[in-house]
Amino acid sequence: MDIIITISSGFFLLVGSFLCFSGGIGLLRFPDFYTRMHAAGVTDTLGAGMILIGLMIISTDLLVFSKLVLVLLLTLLIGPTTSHVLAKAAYHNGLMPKTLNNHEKNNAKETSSSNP
Amino acid sequence: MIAHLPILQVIIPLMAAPICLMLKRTQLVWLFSIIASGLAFAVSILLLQQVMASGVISYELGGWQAPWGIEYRIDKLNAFLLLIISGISTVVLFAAQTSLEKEIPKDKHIFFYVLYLLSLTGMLGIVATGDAFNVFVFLEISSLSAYALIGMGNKRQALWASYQYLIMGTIGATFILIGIGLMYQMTGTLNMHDLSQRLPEVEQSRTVLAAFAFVIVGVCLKLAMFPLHLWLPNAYTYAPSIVTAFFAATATKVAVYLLIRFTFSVFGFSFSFTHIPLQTIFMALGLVGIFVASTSAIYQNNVKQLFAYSSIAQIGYMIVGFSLSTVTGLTATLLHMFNHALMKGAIFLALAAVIYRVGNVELNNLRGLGRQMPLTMAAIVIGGLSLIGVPLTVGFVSKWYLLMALIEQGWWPIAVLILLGSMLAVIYVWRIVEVAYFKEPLNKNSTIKEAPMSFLIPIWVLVIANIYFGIDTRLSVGVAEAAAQSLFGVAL
Amino acid sequence: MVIVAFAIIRMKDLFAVVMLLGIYGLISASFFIVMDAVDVAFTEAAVGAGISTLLMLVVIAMTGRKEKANRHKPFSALFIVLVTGGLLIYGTLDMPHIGAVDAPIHKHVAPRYINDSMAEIGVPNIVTSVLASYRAFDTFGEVVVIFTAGIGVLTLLSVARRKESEEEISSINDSMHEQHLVIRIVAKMLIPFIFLFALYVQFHGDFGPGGGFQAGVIFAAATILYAMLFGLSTARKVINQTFIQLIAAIGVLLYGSVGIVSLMSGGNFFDYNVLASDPIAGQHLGILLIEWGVGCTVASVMIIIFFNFAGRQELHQQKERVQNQEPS
Amino acid sequence: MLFAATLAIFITMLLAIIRGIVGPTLYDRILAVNMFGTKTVLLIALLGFVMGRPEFLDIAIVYALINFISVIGVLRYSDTHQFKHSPTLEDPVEKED
Amino acid sequence: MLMDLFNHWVVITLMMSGLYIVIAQGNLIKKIVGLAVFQTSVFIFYISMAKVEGGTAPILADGITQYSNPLPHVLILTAIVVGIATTALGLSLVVRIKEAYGSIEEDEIQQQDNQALSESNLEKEA
Repeated sequence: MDIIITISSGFFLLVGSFLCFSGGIGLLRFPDFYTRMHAAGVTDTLGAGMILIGLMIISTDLLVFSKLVLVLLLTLLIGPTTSHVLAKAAYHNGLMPKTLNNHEKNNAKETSSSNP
Repeated sequence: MIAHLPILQVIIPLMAAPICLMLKRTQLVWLFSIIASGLAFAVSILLLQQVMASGVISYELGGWQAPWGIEYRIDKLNAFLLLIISGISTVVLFAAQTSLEKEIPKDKHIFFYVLYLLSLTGMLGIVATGDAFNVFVFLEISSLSAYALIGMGNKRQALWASYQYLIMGTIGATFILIGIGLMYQMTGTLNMHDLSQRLPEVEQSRTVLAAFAFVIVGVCLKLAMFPLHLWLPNAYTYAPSIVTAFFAATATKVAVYLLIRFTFSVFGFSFSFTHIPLQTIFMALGLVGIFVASTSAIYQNNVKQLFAYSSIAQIGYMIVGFSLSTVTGLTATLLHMFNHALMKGAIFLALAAVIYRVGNVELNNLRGLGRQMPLTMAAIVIGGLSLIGVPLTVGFVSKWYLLMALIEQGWWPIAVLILLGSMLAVIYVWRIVEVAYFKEPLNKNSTIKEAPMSFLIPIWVLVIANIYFGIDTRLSVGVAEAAAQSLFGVAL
Repeated sequence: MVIVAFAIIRMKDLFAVVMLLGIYGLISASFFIVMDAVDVAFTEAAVGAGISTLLMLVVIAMTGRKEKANRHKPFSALFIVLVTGGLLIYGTLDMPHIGAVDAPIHKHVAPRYINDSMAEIGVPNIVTSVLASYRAFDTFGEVVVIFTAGIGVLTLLSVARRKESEEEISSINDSMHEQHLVIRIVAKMLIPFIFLFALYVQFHGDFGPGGGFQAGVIFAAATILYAMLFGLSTARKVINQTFIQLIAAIGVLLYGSVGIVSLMSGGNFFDYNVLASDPIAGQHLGILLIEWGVGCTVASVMIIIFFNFAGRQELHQQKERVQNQEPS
Repeated sequence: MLFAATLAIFITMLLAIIRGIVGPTLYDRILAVNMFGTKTVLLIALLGFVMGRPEFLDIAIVYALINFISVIGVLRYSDTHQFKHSPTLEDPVEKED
Repeated sequence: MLMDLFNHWVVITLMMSGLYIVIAQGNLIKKIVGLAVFQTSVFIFYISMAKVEGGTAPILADGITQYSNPLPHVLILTAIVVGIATTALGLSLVVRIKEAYGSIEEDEIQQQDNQALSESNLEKEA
C-alpha cells in the first residue's frame, strides 16, 4: 500500500517541481513583461498546487494534513489575485505590451536603417 | 518592600510613562512625572544607604538563580550613579513646564513627558542591571527616546542632528551587541558576575579580544569620546533646552559607567590594562579631546554649542582619570561624574531660562543681560567658575583629585597639560561674562525681565549644591573612594 | 544572500532597493528555518519582509525614487569597513565550529533550559518559556522599546486631522471601489481569516512557533491591508487614534502589573510561581497574560506607526494635488 | 524525492533573484518578489517534511499572507504620481532591446 | 575545518556591506536600508552560533533528545523588535527632514546648514 503512496507523491512532486522550474526559466527568457507575467502566474499556482498535493499524500497526522489544505487554499486564492492586480497596475500605468506591430515597426526601423 | 528596592527603582518611572499617556491634561501629567521622578530619587537614596551599610545587593528577577534568570546587582558604583541620574532628572523636571511652552507645540507636551520618563527608565535600567543583554535592551530604550526627544526641537537642524545621532547610536549599540554575542559564545553566560568568573579561563583566545574591542568601541561611540564625538554638539544645541539639560548631565555619565563596568568588573582589571595598551590610548585620546574640544568651544557663537563642546572636554578629563587605572585615578573620574552633572545641569538650566526670556542664545543677544537677568547670569558664572575649577566649587575638588592621581603616578607633565586645559576653559567662560556684564544691551528699551520662579528654584538648588559639595566633600568623595576601592579590591 | 547585499549597494533606484530588502528579509527568514530557529523565522518574515518593506514604500512614495550621484568618499568608508571586517575575522579564528556539540554555550546555561523547563514551567516551546519566564524582564524591556518607538513616531509625524465631512469619505470610498474592485472582494474574504489566524498564533505560542510579537504583527498587517484597500479615513473610523494609544498603554501596564502582582504576593518581580496555587498553573497563567500584553502593545504600535505614515503621505498627496491645480 | 523537489525550488528562487536584480521595469521586480515569495512558501513546506518537524506549516501560511500584503502594498503605493511617468520613462528602454 | 567557519565569514561580509552602505552612501533612506542589512547579519551570526549538529528546533517533542540552544533565539527576538523600532523612527525622521529641507541627500542638507550658518554670521558682522 505505501509503495503506491510514495510513487504517487513522487509523481506529483516531480511534476510540480518541473512546472516551477519551467516558470523560473520562463521568467528569465521571455522578452516582454506581460509574457513573463504569464509564465510566472500560471506555473505559480499550478506548480505549487501539485507539490502541495504531493506533500498531502505523504503527510502523517490530520493536523499536518489540514494545515496543508489551508496552505493550498491560500495559494490558490492569492496567486491569481496578485497576478491580476499586478497586470492591471502595469497596464494602468502605461506599460504597453510588446505586440506584433511593435515588432514590425522595430524590424521596419532596423531594415530601413540597415539598407539605405 | 525594602527587599524589592532595586527593581522598584526602574519600575516606578517605567509604569508612570504609560499612565501619563492616559491622563489628558498636561498639568496633571507634569505633576505625575515629578512625583514618579521624586520617588525614584528617594529609592536611590535608600539604596545608597543600604549598599553603604551592607555591601552588594543582588536581586533575582522571576525567582531564578543568577546565570539562568536576570539579576540586578547593586554595588557602590551603580548606587552612586542611580543617585546622580534620578536627582538631576527630578530637579530638571521642575523647570520643564514653563520652558516647554515656548519650544514645543501644545499637543505634544504629553508625549514629551512620556518620552522623558522612558529615557529616565532606560538610563536607570542600564545602571542597575547585572545582565549583559539587559544593558543592550535598556540602552535602546534610552537612546530611542533620546532620538525622539531631540527630534522635537523647533528648528529644522534638530531633525538632522537627531538623524545623525540615530545612525551613530545604532551603530554603537550594534557593536555592543556583537561584543556581547562574542562574549556569550566563549563563556555561555550573559550574567556579568558569572562572566567575570568564566572569562579568565578563555582570556587567551582571540574571540575574547575581539569582543573586548567591539564593546569598547561601541561604548566610546555612546560616550562621545574624542574621535567619535561628532553627533554630540549638534544634538545638544538644537534639542529642546530641557532635554539638553537632562542629557548633558546624565547620558554621557551612563556611558562612562558602562566603560568602567565592562573594563573593571566584566573583563577584570588585569586583562583590560595589561593585555592591550589601553592606558596609553585612552590617555592620549582624553588629552587630545580636552584640547580640541576646548579650542572649538572658544570659537562658537551659540552658547549652547559652546557648552556642548565643553562637555566633550570634561569627558576627556574623565577618560584621563580612568586611563590612570589607579584607585585615586578612578575616584577622580567618579567624582568628576558627580560634579560635572551638577555643573552642566545648572548651566544648561540657566540657558533654558535665557532662551525662555530672550528666545535664542546667540552670543551677541546676551549683551547686558547681567543687569536684566542678574540671578540667571550669576548661576551661569558660578557654573563656569566651577568648570574651570576655582576653589570652593565642585570643579576644584575633582580637578584636585585628578592632579593628585597624576602626581602620585609621577606624570607631572600631564598634570601641567590638565592645568592648561582648564586655562582654555577660562577663555570661553570669560567670553560670556564679558558679553553679559560689560557690553550695553543692543536696544536700550529692551524689557527682558528676570526668569520666572519655576526656573530660578531648580537652578539655584543646583548652584547651591555646586558650592556645598565643593566644601563638604564627605558624601561625594566618600562614596567615590569606596566605589573605586571595591572595584579594585574584588571584581564585583 | 551576499549577491542581494552587493546588489543593494550598487542599485541606484530606491524602489529596487526596497524590493531587494524584501527579498533579503525573506532569504534570512528561510535561513533561520534551516538553522532550526522557528520563532525567529516567524518574526523575521512578518517584520523584516512585511512591515519594514511597507513602511519604506510609503516613505519612498513621499520622497521620490531616484538617488543622487554617489559621493566622493567611498575610500575612507572602505577603510573603516575593512578594519572592522579584519577585526571580526581575527575574532572568528578561535570560535567553536558551527554546530559543534561541545561549544561552551551548550554546556553552561542552556542545558538547564532544555532539560527541566518542562518540569518547572510545563510549556513545550522552550523559546516561549525562556522568553516569558526565565528572562521575562528582557521581554518587558522589549515591549517598552516598541512602546517608545510608537510614541516617538507619534510625536514626529502626528498631524492634526481636520474633520472630513461624511460625503467626502464616501466619495473617496467610491473612487477606491471601482479602482480596486477585484482586490476588495478577495480582501473581504481574507481579512477575517487573517484576524483569526493572528489569534491562533497568539494562544498557540506555548506549543508551536508563535507568541505575542508574531500575533501582534499579523493583526496589524490585516488592519494595514484593510486601510490600504478601503481608504485610510474609513480605517480611521474603525480604529481611531486615541483608542489605539490607549491599548498600547494598557498592554505595557498589563505586562508590568503581572510583575507587580507577583511582587505583592511575596515573590520577586516576575516570579509566577506565586500567582496561582501550584507553581505550574501559576507559570501558565503568567505566560498567558504576558503574551496577551505583548500582543496588544505590538499590534497597536504597528497600527499607530502605519496610520501616521499613511496619514502624512495623504497630506503630501493633497498638497501636490493643490499645487497641480494652481499652476495649470 | 523531497530533496529533488527542494533543489528545484531553490534553483527557481535563484532565477527569480536574477530577474529581480536585472529586471528593467519596476513591475518586473515586483513580479520577481511575488514569485520569490510563493516559492519560499513551498520551500518551507518541503523543509518541514524533510526535517520531520511539521510545525513549519504555520510559517508557510504567514509567508503567503505577508507576501500577499506586501505585493498589494507595493502596488497601492506605486501608482502615486512619481511613478506615473517613470515606467514610461523606462519604456523606451523596453522598446530598444 | 574551513567549511565550518565559512558560515561566519559569510556573515562578516554581509555585516561589512551593511556598514559600507551606511557610511558611504549619501541618500538617507539608503543609510537606513544599510542599517537594516547590518542588523540582520548580526542576527544570522547569533543564530548560526545556536545550531547544534543534528539538533532540531527547540520545541519539546517526545522521542527527540538533541535540541539546538534556545537562548540566542530569545535574544534575537528582542533584537529584531529593536531593529524595527529604530527603522520606524529613522523613517519618520527622514519624512520630516524631507519636508524641512526639501531633499534627502546628505550633502545637500549639509550645504543648506552651512549656508544658514554663514548667513547668520554675515548679518552678525553687519
